[in-house]
Amino acid sequence: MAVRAITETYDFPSRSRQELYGDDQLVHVLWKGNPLLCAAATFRAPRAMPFGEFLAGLIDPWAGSDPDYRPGAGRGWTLDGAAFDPSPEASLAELGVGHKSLLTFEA
Amino acid sequence: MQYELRQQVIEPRRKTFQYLIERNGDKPASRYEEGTIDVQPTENFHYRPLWDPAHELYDESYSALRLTDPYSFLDPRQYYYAPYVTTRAQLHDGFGRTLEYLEGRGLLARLPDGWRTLLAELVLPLRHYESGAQLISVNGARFAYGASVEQCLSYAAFDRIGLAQMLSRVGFALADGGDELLTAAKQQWLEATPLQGLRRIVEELLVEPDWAVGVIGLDLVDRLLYPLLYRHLDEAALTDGAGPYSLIAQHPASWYVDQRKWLDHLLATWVADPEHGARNADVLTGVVEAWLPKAEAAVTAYATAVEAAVGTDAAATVSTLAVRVRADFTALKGDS
Amino acid sequence: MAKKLSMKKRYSALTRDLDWTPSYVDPEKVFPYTSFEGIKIHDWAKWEDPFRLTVDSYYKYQAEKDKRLYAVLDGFAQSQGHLSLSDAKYLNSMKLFLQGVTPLEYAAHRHFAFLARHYNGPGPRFAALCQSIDELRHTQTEIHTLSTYNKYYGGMHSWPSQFDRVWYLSVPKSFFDDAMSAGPFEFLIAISFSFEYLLTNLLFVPFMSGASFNGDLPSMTFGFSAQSDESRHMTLGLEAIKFLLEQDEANVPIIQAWIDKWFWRGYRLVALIAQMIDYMLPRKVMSWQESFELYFEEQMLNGLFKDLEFYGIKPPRHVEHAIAEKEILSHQVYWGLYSFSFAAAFTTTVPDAEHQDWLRAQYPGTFDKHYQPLWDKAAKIQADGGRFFFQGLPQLCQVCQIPMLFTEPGDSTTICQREREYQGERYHFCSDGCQWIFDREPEKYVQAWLPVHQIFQGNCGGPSVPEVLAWYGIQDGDGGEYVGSADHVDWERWHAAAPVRS
Amino acid sequence: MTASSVRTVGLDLQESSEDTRRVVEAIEQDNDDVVVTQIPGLVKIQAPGQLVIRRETVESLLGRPWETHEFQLAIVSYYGHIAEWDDDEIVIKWDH
Repeated sequence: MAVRAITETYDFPSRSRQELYGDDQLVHVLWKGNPLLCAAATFRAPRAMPFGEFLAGLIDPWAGSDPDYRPGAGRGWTLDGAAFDPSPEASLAELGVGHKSLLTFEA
Repeated sequence: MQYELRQQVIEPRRKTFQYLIERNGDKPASRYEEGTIDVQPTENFHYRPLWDPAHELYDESYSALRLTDPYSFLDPRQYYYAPYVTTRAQLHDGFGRTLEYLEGRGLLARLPDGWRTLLAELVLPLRHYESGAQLISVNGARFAYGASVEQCLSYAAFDRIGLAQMLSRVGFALADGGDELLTAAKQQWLEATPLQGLRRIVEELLVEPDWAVGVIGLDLVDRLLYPLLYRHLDEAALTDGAGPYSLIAQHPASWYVDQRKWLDHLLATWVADPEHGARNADVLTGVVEAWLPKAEAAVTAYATAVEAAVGTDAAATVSTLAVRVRADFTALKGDS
Repeated sequence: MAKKLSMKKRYSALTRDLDWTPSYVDPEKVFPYTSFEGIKIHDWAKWEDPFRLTVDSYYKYQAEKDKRLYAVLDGFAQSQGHLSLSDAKYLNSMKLFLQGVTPLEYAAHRHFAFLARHYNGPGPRFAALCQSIDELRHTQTEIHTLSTYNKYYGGMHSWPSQFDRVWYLSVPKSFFDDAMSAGPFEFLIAISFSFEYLLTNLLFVPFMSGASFNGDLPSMTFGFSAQSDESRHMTLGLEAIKFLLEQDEANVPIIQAWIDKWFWRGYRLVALIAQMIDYMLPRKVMSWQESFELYFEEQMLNGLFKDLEFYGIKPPRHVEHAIAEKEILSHQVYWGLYSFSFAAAFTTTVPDAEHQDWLRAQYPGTFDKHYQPLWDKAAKIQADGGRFFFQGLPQLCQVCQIPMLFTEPGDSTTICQREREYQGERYHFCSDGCQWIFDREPEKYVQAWLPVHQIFQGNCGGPSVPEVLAWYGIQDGDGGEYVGSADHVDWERWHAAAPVRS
Repeated sequence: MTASSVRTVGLDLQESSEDTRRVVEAIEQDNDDVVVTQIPGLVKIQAPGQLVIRRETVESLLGRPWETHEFQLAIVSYYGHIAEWDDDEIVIKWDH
C-alpha cells in the first residue's frame, strides 16, 4: 500500500541509507536467550572489516556487559535468519553481511 | 509538646531552566519566560507533512517575515495562559454586566432609530468579520515560528471568537432574547453592498499563503475599522443621545488597545531584526501597498453607510485614519 | 417578555452560525486540506456540539481552575514542599513526564490550531480552537508545576532541546510528528480518538493518583485540572469518530485502518507509562496490569467498541498482542531503561525488597520467573562494585523507535524481530503491529530520524558517549544509577537534619 | 437481555472539594445501582447503562445556583458518551 499525500509524489530518501556511512555500514547483533542484554546492539563497521576483528573489537566488549560472557564464546550464528559459519579472516562484505543485516548468536 | 525544624537553608542548584540560563544568566525567570521561550521544537523532525511535503512541521519559510532569533519578540503583556484567561474573564464579565444593565433598564429600546439601525444592520454583521479574523489569526498560530509569536496569535484568535460572541449577545439583547436580528445580520453580511468590501477582503486574506501577510492585512482593516466604530462613533453616540452604544463600545475598544500592544511590538521587532530587518521592512512596505488601498476602500464603503444611518463624518474619518496608518508604517521603518 | 433560546440554539447562534460560504474566492482554496485523505463529508452541519461552552463561560471556568492551581503551586514552593515527597527518586517519573509529555501538549496546541483553521465545518473548528489553547495551558501548567523541582533536582533543566535530540524522547516525538504530518482527519482519529479517548486515562489517571500518593501535590493538582479539559477533548474524539462514520460508508474502512494504526502507535508510546507506574513510583497506587484492565479492557473494549460495532468498526488490529503483554510490558521496558540510563536525563535503580514483593504480588505469573533473576544479577554486579549497563547502542524499531526489547507473542523469552526490505534497504520492527504500520506507508517511515543511526552518522556531537551526552545537554549526575546520584545525596543530606525536640 | 450485556458507564471526579462531594451525593440520589470507589485523589463512579447529573438536585444539596458548566471543575475523566449536556442535566450513556 502506498502513502496518500496531497501531492502526486511524496518521496524522501531513507535517513539511514548506507551511503551516509561511507565505506562503513550498520550491523545489528542479537545475543539470543540472554535477557540481561534486553535488545540487539547496533554497530557501525567498515564493510572490509574481517569478521574476527568485528567480533573482538565490537561484539566482545559489548557482550562483556554481562560479566559471565567469555570473549569468543558465541556459537550457533545466524545471518539474516540463515545459519552462518563465518571465517574470522573474511570481511563482512565477503561474508554477505550487508547494511543493517542481523547477526544472532547464542552463548 | 513543641517541635521545630532545625534551621536549614537549601540552596537551589539552579534558579531556572537551562535554556533561560543560557540566554539571561542564572537568575529567576518569570512564568511567562519559562512557559514560552524555546518551547517550540526546532530540529530533527521525523516526517514531512503529507499535506505539504515541501515544508518541515515547523518551518520559518512559512512567512517572508523572519526573525534571527524568534524570541527577540516577546509579548509586552507577558500573557501566558493563566493571566490571559483571567484578563479576558474580566473583560467578558464587564461586558456581561453592561448588557445586564442595558437590558434591565430597557435602555436599548430607547436608542435613537439611526443608532438602532447602525447596530442591527452594520455592527451585528461584523460578528462574521470577527469570525473570519479568527481563522486568519489561528492560521498564524499554527504556522508562525516560535512560541512567543504564535502564542499571541492563538490568544488573538480566541479573542476574535469572543468579540463575535459579544456582538451576537448584543443581537440577542436588541431582539429581546431572540436570534432573528442575527439571522438578518447574516444576510446583510452576505448581500448588503456596504459590507461586501469587508467580506471580500476577509475572504482574500483567508487564501493568502503567507500567514503573516494575512495577519497584517487584517490588521490594516482593524486599524481603520476599530477606531471608527469604537472611538469615533463612541464620541458621536455620546453627543447624539445614544449612550448605550458607548457603553457597549467600551469593551471592544479596550480589547483593541490590548491587541495593538503585541502587534505593534512585533512589527517593530521585525523591522529592527539585525539580519532580516531591511528585508522585513521591504516586505511590510509591499503588504501595505497591496492591502491598505483595499482596506481603505472597504472601510470607506462601510463608513458611507454609517453616515447614512447616524449622520457623522465617518468616511472622512476613515481617510484621516488611513493617512495615519501609512505614516505609522513609514515611521516604523525610519526608527530602525 | 424576553424570549429565551435553549442552550443548544443559543450556542449554535454564538458559534456555528458565524460561518458563511465564501463567494469572492474559491471555497475549495479556503479549505485545501480536507479532500486528499479520501474522507467524504456530505454535511458538516450534522456535527453535534457535545460541550456547549461559550467563550465567556470558558474564560470564567478556566480562570477559576488556574487560580486554584497556581495557589497550590505557590504554597508548595513557599513551604519547601518538595522535601515531603515520598522519595527523591519519585521525581524520575516527573522528569520523564516533562521531557516526553509536555512537548506533546505543545505539539497538540500547535496542530489543533491547524484544525481550527482548516476544517470546513464551524462546529469542529471551534472545538479544535478550544482544544488548541487548552493544550497550551497544559504545556505551561506542567512547566510551572515542575519548575519548582527543577531548581533542586537534576534532569529537568533542558527538556525542550532534549525532546529534539535524546534517544528515548524520539519515541514520543516521532509519535506526534507522525500524527501532525498526517492529514487533518487522520490527526483527529490519531490524537482525539485513539490517544485522548482510548489511551489517555492510562496515562493520567493512575499517574496523577500516584502523584497524590507520593506527596506531589502540585502534579496531582495540575494533572486533575488538565484532565477536566481532557474530558472535553475526549468528547471531541468520540463525537468526531461518530460524525465521520455516519457521513459516508466509504469512510468506515479508512477510519478502521487509522484506528488500527493509532491504537498500536499509542499503545507502544504508553509502554513508557507502564514502567513509570510499576517501577518509578515509590508508593504504588495500582499496577499497570490493573490500570490496563480497568481503563482499557473494561472501559474501552467492553464499553466503547461495543458501541462502535454498530458502524462496523472492530476492535483494533493487534489488540490481542497488547492484552497478552500486560503482565510483562512494564518489566521489559524498565529493564531496558535500567540498561541504558547512562545516556538518560533520569536515573534508575534495582527495586528494593519491598518493591520486589509488591511486583511479585501483582505479577505472580511472570515476576519471579523472568524478572527476579535479572534484578538479582544486577544487584550482584552492584554488590561487586559495578553497575550493569548495556555497553553499546541498541537496535531500534523503525516505527516506534523503542529499542527492540519486546518479545514474541506468547513467548516472553524470545526477542521479536520483524524485517522488511523496501527499495533495497532492510528495516526492522519490534512487533507485527509496527511492521504493519510500516507496510501501509513505507514512504513515511523511511524518513525516521533514528537516534542510534544518527549518532553513528556523526550528527549528535561526536562519536564518544561523553560527546553525545554533552550534545544531549545531560549534566553530571542527571542520569545513570540513582544510588549515589546527586539527587540521592542531596535528599539524604536534607533529611539527615531530622526534626528536633525543643 | 442478560445482566452482563448492560454495559457500565462511569465518571472519575476530583475528590478534593466540598462542592464535588455534593455533586457525588446528587449522582447517588438520581441514579440506581451506583458504585462509588475511592482511589487517591479521586472518586470513581460507575453505573449500569447511564448516569445523570441533574442541576436541580445539585442545587438543592449545595443550597445555591449551580450551572451544569460548573461540572467541569469536578470532572477528571469519564467513559460512555456524553449524550446530553444542557441547562438542566448531563447524561452519559452508550448510544448503541
